[in-house]
Amino acid sequence: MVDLSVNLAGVTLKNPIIPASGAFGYGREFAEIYDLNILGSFSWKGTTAAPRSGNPQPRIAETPGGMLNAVGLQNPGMDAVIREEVPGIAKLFHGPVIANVGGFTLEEYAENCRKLEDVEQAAILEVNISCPNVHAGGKNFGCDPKAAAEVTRAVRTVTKKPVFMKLTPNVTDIAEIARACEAEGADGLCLINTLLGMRIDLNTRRPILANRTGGLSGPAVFPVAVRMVWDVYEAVKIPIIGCGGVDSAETAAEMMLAGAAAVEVGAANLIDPYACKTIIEDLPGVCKRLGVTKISELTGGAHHG
Amino acid sequence: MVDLSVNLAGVTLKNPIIPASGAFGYGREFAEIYDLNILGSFSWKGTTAAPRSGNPQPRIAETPGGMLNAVGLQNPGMDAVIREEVPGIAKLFHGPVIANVGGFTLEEYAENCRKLEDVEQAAILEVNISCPNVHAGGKNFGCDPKAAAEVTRAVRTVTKKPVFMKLTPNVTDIAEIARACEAEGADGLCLINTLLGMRIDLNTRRPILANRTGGLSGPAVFPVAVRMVWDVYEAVKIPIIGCGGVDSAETAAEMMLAGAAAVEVGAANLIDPYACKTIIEDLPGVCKRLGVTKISELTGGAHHG
Amino acid sequence: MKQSKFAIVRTHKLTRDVWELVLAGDTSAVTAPGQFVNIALPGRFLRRPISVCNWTADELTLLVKEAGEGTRELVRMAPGTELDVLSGLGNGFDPSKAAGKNTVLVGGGIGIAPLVGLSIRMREQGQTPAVVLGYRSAEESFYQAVFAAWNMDLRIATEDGSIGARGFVTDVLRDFPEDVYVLACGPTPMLRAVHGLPNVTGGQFSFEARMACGFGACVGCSIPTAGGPRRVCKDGPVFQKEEIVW
Amino acid sequence: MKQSKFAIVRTHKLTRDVWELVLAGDTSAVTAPGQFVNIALPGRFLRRPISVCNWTADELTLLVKEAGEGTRELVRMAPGTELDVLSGLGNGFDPSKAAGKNTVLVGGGIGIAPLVGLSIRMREQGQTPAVVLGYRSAEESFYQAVFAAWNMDLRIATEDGSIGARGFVTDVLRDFPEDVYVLACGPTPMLRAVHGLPNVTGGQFSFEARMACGFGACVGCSIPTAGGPRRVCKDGPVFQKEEIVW
Ligand SMILES: Cc1cc2nc3c(=O)[nH]c(=O)nc-3n(C[C@H](O)[C@H](O)[C@H](O)COP(=O)(O)OP(=O)(O)OC[C@H]3O[C@@H](n4cnc5c(N)ncnc54)[C@H](O)[C@@H]3O)c2cc1C
Ligand SMILES: Cc1cc2nc3c(=O)[nH]c(=O)nc-3n(C[C@H](O)[C@H](O)[C@H](O)COP(=O)(O)OP(=O)(O)OC[C@H]3O[C@@H](n4cnc5c(N)ncnc54)[C@H](O)[C@@H]3O)c2cc1C
Ligand SMILES: Cc1cc2nc3c(=O)[nH]c(=O)nc-3n(C[C@H](O)[C@H](O)[C@H](O)COP(=O)(O)O)c2cc1C
Ligand SMILES: Cc1cc2nc3c(=O)[nH]c(=O)nc-3n(C[C@H](O)[C@H](O)[C@H](O)COP(=O)(O)O)c2cc1C
Ligand code: FES
Ligand code: FES
Repeated sequence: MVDLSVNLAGVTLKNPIIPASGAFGYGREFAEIYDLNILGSFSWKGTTAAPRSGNPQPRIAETPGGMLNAVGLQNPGMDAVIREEVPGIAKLFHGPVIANVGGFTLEEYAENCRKLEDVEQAAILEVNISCPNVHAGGKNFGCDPKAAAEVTRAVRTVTKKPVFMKLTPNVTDIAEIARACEAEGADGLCLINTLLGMRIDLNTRRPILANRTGGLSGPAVFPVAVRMVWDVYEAVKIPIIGCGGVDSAETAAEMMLAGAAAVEVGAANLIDPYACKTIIEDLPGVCKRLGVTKISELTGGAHHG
Repeated sequence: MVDLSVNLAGVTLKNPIIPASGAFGYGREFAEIYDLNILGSFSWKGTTAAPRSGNPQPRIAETPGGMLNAVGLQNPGMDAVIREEVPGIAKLFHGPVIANVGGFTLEEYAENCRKLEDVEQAAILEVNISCPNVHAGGKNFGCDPKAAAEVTRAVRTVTKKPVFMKLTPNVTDIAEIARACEAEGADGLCLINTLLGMRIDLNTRRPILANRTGGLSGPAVFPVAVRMVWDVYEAVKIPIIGCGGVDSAETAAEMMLAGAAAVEVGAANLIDPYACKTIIEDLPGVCKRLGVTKISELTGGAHHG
Repeated sequence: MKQSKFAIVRTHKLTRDVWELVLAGDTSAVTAPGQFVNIALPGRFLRRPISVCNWTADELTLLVKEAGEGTRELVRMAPGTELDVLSGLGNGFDPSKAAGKNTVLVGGGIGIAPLVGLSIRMREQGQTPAVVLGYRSAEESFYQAVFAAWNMDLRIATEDGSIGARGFVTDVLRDFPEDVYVLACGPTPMLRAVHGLPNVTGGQFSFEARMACGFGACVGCSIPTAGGPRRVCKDGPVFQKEEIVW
Repeated sequence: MKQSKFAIVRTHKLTRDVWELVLAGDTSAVTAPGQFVNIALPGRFLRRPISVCNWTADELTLLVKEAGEGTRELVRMAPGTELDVLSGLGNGFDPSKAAGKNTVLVGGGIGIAPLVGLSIRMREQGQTPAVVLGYRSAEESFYQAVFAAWNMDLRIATEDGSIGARGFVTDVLRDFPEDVYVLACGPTPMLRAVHGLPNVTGGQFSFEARMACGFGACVGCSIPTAGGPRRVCKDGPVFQKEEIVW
């Protein structure tokens, strides 16, 4: 028997596999096809204070080995999520949920996290700082260690729940951002969010996405994610949720060897709705092949030896 | 008849297709299978002052839709290249060659470019600033606008040849680096170099590459390259050579619509030795489909309209 | 929704770029005309959404237009090839809402596909809607004979007038009396023009959008509606006339 | 080097994880034993380098060990499947250099493959080298009978002693007289051990490296040699004893 359980800043997950934010809605669509309780956790769709209808169409483009999305943080807003989605989630999933939180000002991040303080299911707050700071000319919070630190501080002071900062890969030095978040009391980190990309339609000669650029995810980004998880693992002591291009138990194990304590799976769910189920079923076999009886032993395994 | 010719800072290429540095050696291997004179130009292997034997094995890893390389700038050194490779190139290729130049200090960049001043074939100097600056703790020149500007200035003052700075994508804001190079008199830019990535071998539990990290290239990076070419096209007036994941006439055209005046093709040559030949043969058809009689009309076409 | 394997039974070229594909597999998830399937293609990351043209207990008929690399490969696959398919996606048309109304099925180009299964089901339920089909030209037309065999009020519009009326489906629809209820599928400009016709007072409109999942998880396909953003893949692809905002 | 299509004629499982593949196609670019081909696999970015085990004017025989996903798929491909192959890569062994010498072919595991074509050519040229083959165990051994049929001085070593001598090829090679000239292919530790044997005074050693192009363009496969960095794919895979540095 392989022990698949992992620990994220005090929160125990029965296994390290977590559907990533934006690829799993609030869980309902997947609950129609499998029992969500097989999952370690799931990260719900990035939720902002106000409801957002997101970007105009088209919002999706295909790329070699991946996809671009420019959903634009469409979500019903934090109050509606707490009122309408959380009770449903409670029925479908009995484990700890990761509440992904977006924001465009420090106040909004703090306010969103405060509202989640009494939401029992939300075991971990995952703070997505790949959002434009409306008070800094739209500069992305996650692209500047100072701004990342400020968001961390803002949410840290309003919640007792573990705070995981979700980092953007579109930076020169992700380890620097990671350290800035750790220094302000982040309990953990999640990386990577999507890489900025673009496709152009030869027929219309215009960018395919109405928003022009979108976020690249899927297997194409996997080696970038592994490298960044490796770099951040060397830079901080807090646990890392590795994310980006994972689509199999093997790639999940690779992400853990790079330093991830748990693994989020995004785009893979969209093209194979059973992706997380399959990965979880395959994990014990991969652990056996690697000769570990506790999967948590894999975390950071590639750094020593 | 479609006019495939393009102009790069005064240098006319018969077509926009250029094998990228590091994927074409000094031309010899490809000359065995096709006449190099079909090419617009080719960019030779990054050449440093001293000969370099590069990184230990393994240096290559596969990724979804791409590959990692950690060749480590293996090359025979500038003197040997000028002495032993340039005469051979002169026999094989009668068009303008792009001389890719590496360096680890400002002095080395300048010295390398000075040596090329009298090498007639070297029509364009392509200055690869994705190299660690040994005088700045190994920080990459291309990751800092100041350092990028300094390299540009150092080479600008020693050569009358057009200087194209080759930018790394591993930065928060590539447009800022591009502007810094333009301000110091760069005649053009080439982007993108490889994205930093890593793969881990499940069997050994260690990074596959002896160098741990390597440069990601191939179709996987194409949307990132298109986005960066787009951003830089909006930021500067000098011509851009677009590079990254191009593997067909269609993707070459897409790169031009994003803003590229010409297109480099790297990894595609390695898995299909005839890649550039096929692309060049397919370009007229793509131009016809897009309704252009001069391919240069495509450059930046996606920005207007 | 069901994920299962379908095998290509046969492919048949209908026009320069439109093909008929028959797939064998478990169609139990298909419950309404106007639903679609999402097909994985080797070497392509995203699936390709294709409307169900018609279905039986063990076969799907699809009409596929070569629109790019993916569909070009799909229509050329050899019989016997197995495809990974998500079936039973989307809401589909609800013909019961058309009962007792002056109903016209309106299809433009490849958007004609779901009207086939829809016609068959409506006729089984004793409804005999009129049908207006729009093509670019006679050469590009397909499945006319299929509709013609059903003895419905069938009208054709072609842009060049090579068969039927010259013009668009809207030019034909204008001739219908007041209070037309449409069940429409076709390119967005067609849907919009039909939606705006004064004599079209109600109906259902099937939309397209670039999709990632096709089953409601990513909100990549959301469009604004009177009731807020709705997913084309899960809340649609068929929307009621009243819901639609342009 | 030639890029062309080869069709799988047949595949045959030899051991738990080693298969024999016969491919039909234009082998004109193959000029020496020890050369390799580089095979494109659908859905994988890089080609897979595989030694030519043997070849005729229109067929290639390969021995492929399942080492990962790519080779696992390759050996399971149906006869008739067409593969995009770069053939005639690398320098190969030069048996003329072994003429008149006390020659031993040394193969370890899947490294035995190129010794097949090499043996055939050497015998055609009147050379009768000894052969030492190393396997993990009898169960994992293959192609023994092929070599045995040639009436050469054939010796086997297995790690568990289940056939031949217990131990490694070096344990067998030690028993040969002075001044052995080897033609060796196998895992790097084996090559290194053979290279270091006191009675091995000359020879040719075939190396492996992770490759991108396989035809000399990327220097991804370079290893240090006495003459500076050399490409395994183009300057090798076979290197002379004198060139090799560890
Ligand atoms: C609900 C629905 C039903 C459809 N029914 C049919 C049908 O019955 N017959 C038919 O021929 N086509 C249908 N389409 C359109 C069909 O999905 C596209 O033509 C097809 O995906 C194009 O793929 P490609 O690889 O050939 O083109 P590419 O342009 O290479 O595709 C690249 C990407 O863009 C997407 N894409 C491109 N065009 C469209 C489009 N028009 N709509 C949605 N996604 C697109 C592709 O799915 C893919 O992800 C339908 C689309 C939707 C959303
Ligand atoms: C010159 C040469 C000749 C070879 N001859 C044979 C032969 O005759 N029979 C045989 O079974 N194998 C041979 N190999 C090894 C064979 O190339 C690898 O086992 C194979 O590429 C593994 O691919 P995979 O997809 O199964 O494994 P994966 O590990 O999934 O492959 C991932 C990547 O690593 C590369 N890779 C992995 N292992 C090796 C390796 N040992 N050597 C080189 N690249 C590797 C792959 O090519 C691919 O790019 C040879 C290698 C070389 C360099
Ligand atoms: C359609 C889509 C929507 C996403 N929305 C969010 C989001 O709301 N908040 C967030 O933090 N990340 C979001 N992401 C990013 C993913 O959570 C994940 O970080 C990224 O996709 C990389 O993982 P993958 O390669 O497994 O998809 C989204 C990704 C996709 C594909
Ligand atoms: C094996 C290899 C070696 C490379 N060496 C160099 C180099 O010496 N100098 C340089 O500027 N870029 C080098 N590059 C980067 C390419 O020139 C190109 O910028 C990058 O690979 C992206 O293009 P692609 O996706 O078409 O390969 C190398 C790339 C590869 C794959
Ligand atoms: S395509 Fe994902 S929600 Fe519609
Ligand atoms: S693999 Fe490219 S030079 Fe050897």
